Amino acid sequence: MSANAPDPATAGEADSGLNVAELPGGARAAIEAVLMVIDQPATAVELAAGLNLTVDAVEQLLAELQREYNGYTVNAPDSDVATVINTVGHKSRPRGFELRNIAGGWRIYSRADFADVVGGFVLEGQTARLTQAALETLAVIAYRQPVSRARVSAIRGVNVDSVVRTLMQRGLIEDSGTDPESGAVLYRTTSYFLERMGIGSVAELPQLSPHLPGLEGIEEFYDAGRM
Amino acid sequence: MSANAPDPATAGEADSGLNVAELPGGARAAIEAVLMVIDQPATAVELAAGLNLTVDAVEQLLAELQREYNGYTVNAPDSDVATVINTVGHKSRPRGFELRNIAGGWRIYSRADFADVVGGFVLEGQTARLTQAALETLAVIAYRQPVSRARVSAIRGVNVDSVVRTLMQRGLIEDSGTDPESGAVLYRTTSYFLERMGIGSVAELPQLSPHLPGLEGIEEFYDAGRM
Amino acid sequence: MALAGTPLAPAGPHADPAELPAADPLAGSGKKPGFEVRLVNFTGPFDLLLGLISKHQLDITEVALATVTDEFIKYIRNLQQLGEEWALDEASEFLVIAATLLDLKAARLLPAGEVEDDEDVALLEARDLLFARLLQYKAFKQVAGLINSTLELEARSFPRQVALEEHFAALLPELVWRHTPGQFAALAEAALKPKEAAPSEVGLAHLHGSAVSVKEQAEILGLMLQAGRPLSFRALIADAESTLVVVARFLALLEMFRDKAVAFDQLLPLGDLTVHWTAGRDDWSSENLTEEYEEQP
Repeated sequence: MSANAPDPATAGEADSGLNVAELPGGARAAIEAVLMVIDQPATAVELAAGLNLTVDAVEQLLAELQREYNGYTVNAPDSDVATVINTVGHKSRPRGFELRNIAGGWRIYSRADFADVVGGFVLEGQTARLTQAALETLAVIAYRQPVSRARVSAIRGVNVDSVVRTLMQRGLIEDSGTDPESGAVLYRTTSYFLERMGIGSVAELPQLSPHLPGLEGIEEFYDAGRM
Repeated sequence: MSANAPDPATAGEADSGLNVAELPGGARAAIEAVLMVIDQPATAVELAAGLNLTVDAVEQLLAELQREYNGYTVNAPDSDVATVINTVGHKSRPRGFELRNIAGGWRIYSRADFADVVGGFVLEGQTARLTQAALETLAVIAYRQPVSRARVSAIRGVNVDSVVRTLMQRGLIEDSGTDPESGAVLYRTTSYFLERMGIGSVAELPQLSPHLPGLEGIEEFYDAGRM
Repeated sequence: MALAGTPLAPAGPHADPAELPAADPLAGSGKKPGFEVRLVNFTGPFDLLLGLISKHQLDITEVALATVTDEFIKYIRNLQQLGEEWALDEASEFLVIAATLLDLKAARLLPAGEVEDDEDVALLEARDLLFARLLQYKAFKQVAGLINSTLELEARSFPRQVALEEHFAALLPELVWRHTPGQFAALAEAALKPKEAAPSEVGLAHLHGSAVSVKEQAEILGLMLQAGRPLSFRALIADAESTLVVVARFLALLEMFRDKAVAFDQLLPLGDLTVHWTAGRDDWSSENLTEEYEEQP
């Protein structure tokens, strides 16, 4: 999932009636909703455009959310939930996540204090090998790059979303922009992939049999069906 | 990356000194921190093993977080941030995200109220509509799984080959082996289907029309006629 | 969840197939509707039938299928006239249902009588089967509508599935990579090769159906007819457990007729065919049959 900011020029028109302040939780919650699911950091300008708010308002809300997540704002004990474990004054405690501004973009991360716990959780069950599904997907991307997930799915006959995420995480493939027609994200292999393969460029990959179908015949169910 | 529970037998050793309750924000925040990095639903058991907590405690905390995100617990006005927009009583308001138990695990989702806003930022992950033919085929597979294409065809009265292929590529159904008698490939729904439906298991699907007389017998009758 | 209480209304945008231009030959003039048009309009013969039934506001359980038969047939005919290309299997489904409907309609035109012979029973079975299939399809169509609305509702919340933070990604064990470029290419070759279609499930069982011997059937016919009474063909095949047996008995009769073991009597064109035994008791044996039916694979 990649974070693509709505084009400020069109976002205003499309959402002309949108007033996030009227939604439950208001503009704060709207910003949270976006921050929780975007993969790439979003700038205050992008957020403002997407939410139909001024940049100033967004920056103020971001700062407030950041403080709130850090457990700074509230000290009032919370009597409603006093019966539940760990609750006394929990509203004033830091949350397990934090809002960070890195190179101008905002994103939610897990809180650094929990790095050990989270790291252990993440590492469990990880293997040093790629699964067969991941290898095949990587092979398709290597020979058909740049290519969208939808096309790789169509070639492999199965959904490849989670495998593509694994390959990204492993640094073997990367985002190479979007398809001008469908808007789908395109993927290509990385220099780390070349390094692991021991070759200098993808041109050095062994030739495939010329009879293999290219991408022309591949059903583009995703792109075509996308609303 | 998948969220795999640490083996309870070894987790204890590795994190023998770990007491998440002592960290800022306590066990609640630790759970939140883990929820920030998983990309697949995590079960209470996995979380408990990873965090060195009892499953009961984790379940209680998850339920509490869920209520809190929904804006249920707290009603105290928050004077510290009264100068910021939309703040009066905001602590009692729903957050922009929610914690849901789907397909057997817990995961953070953006709140549905903000779908229009969030959709602008999240291009991928937006899913194309299914055609009527695909929906009907999916329905038959969901209720009759594991089931062969021939049976689905028999129920729908049309060939379903290409529709089945599309559903496979979308990750909604998968191959579940072959029928020992006919050798036909059998299909079943995936956990991604459950996620998309927001349910824990296929048992939670709504009942098929209850006034269908002797459906099973009929089905065998005309299936037998086809084979 | 709108479908729950809506009787028979086809879900979603594919509302009433009977209202579609294709049902009216004039509407189709000028441009020929393509394959998609048909698929968009309705998703199969049951869908069409349900649409027609709902158009007449009939109760599916009591529906007089005769009233929708004409429209069903007309619809198919129009599609054909418009040059629709039919996939063979799809067309056959439509035709099977059209034929069943026609049968049922024809039965209604006759004076209502007692259920007497096998044909009446078969007709009743055909009707019940059609109803059952229609009801079943309707049920699935309803839950398909529910699934659709649930999917649409659920698509409004987006899961958090973000890339792993870099410091965690750095903790991942170093990738074990043992593929040479050649092996990797082989992997790509295999992945890119067009997939063999999954084994076809088109029923082939009937091709290996138990072999039916014309000779055996002739023996059975001989025993039935040598009892002395003439029998109708209908009676002679009354106990046939499959069409194959009926065919074999028919062939056997032709053989026996040629051997002058039997004679036929038919009072009216298409009337009952009566078979008499004409040979002497021991003048005929199934051994007389030609060999040509015996070399069955």
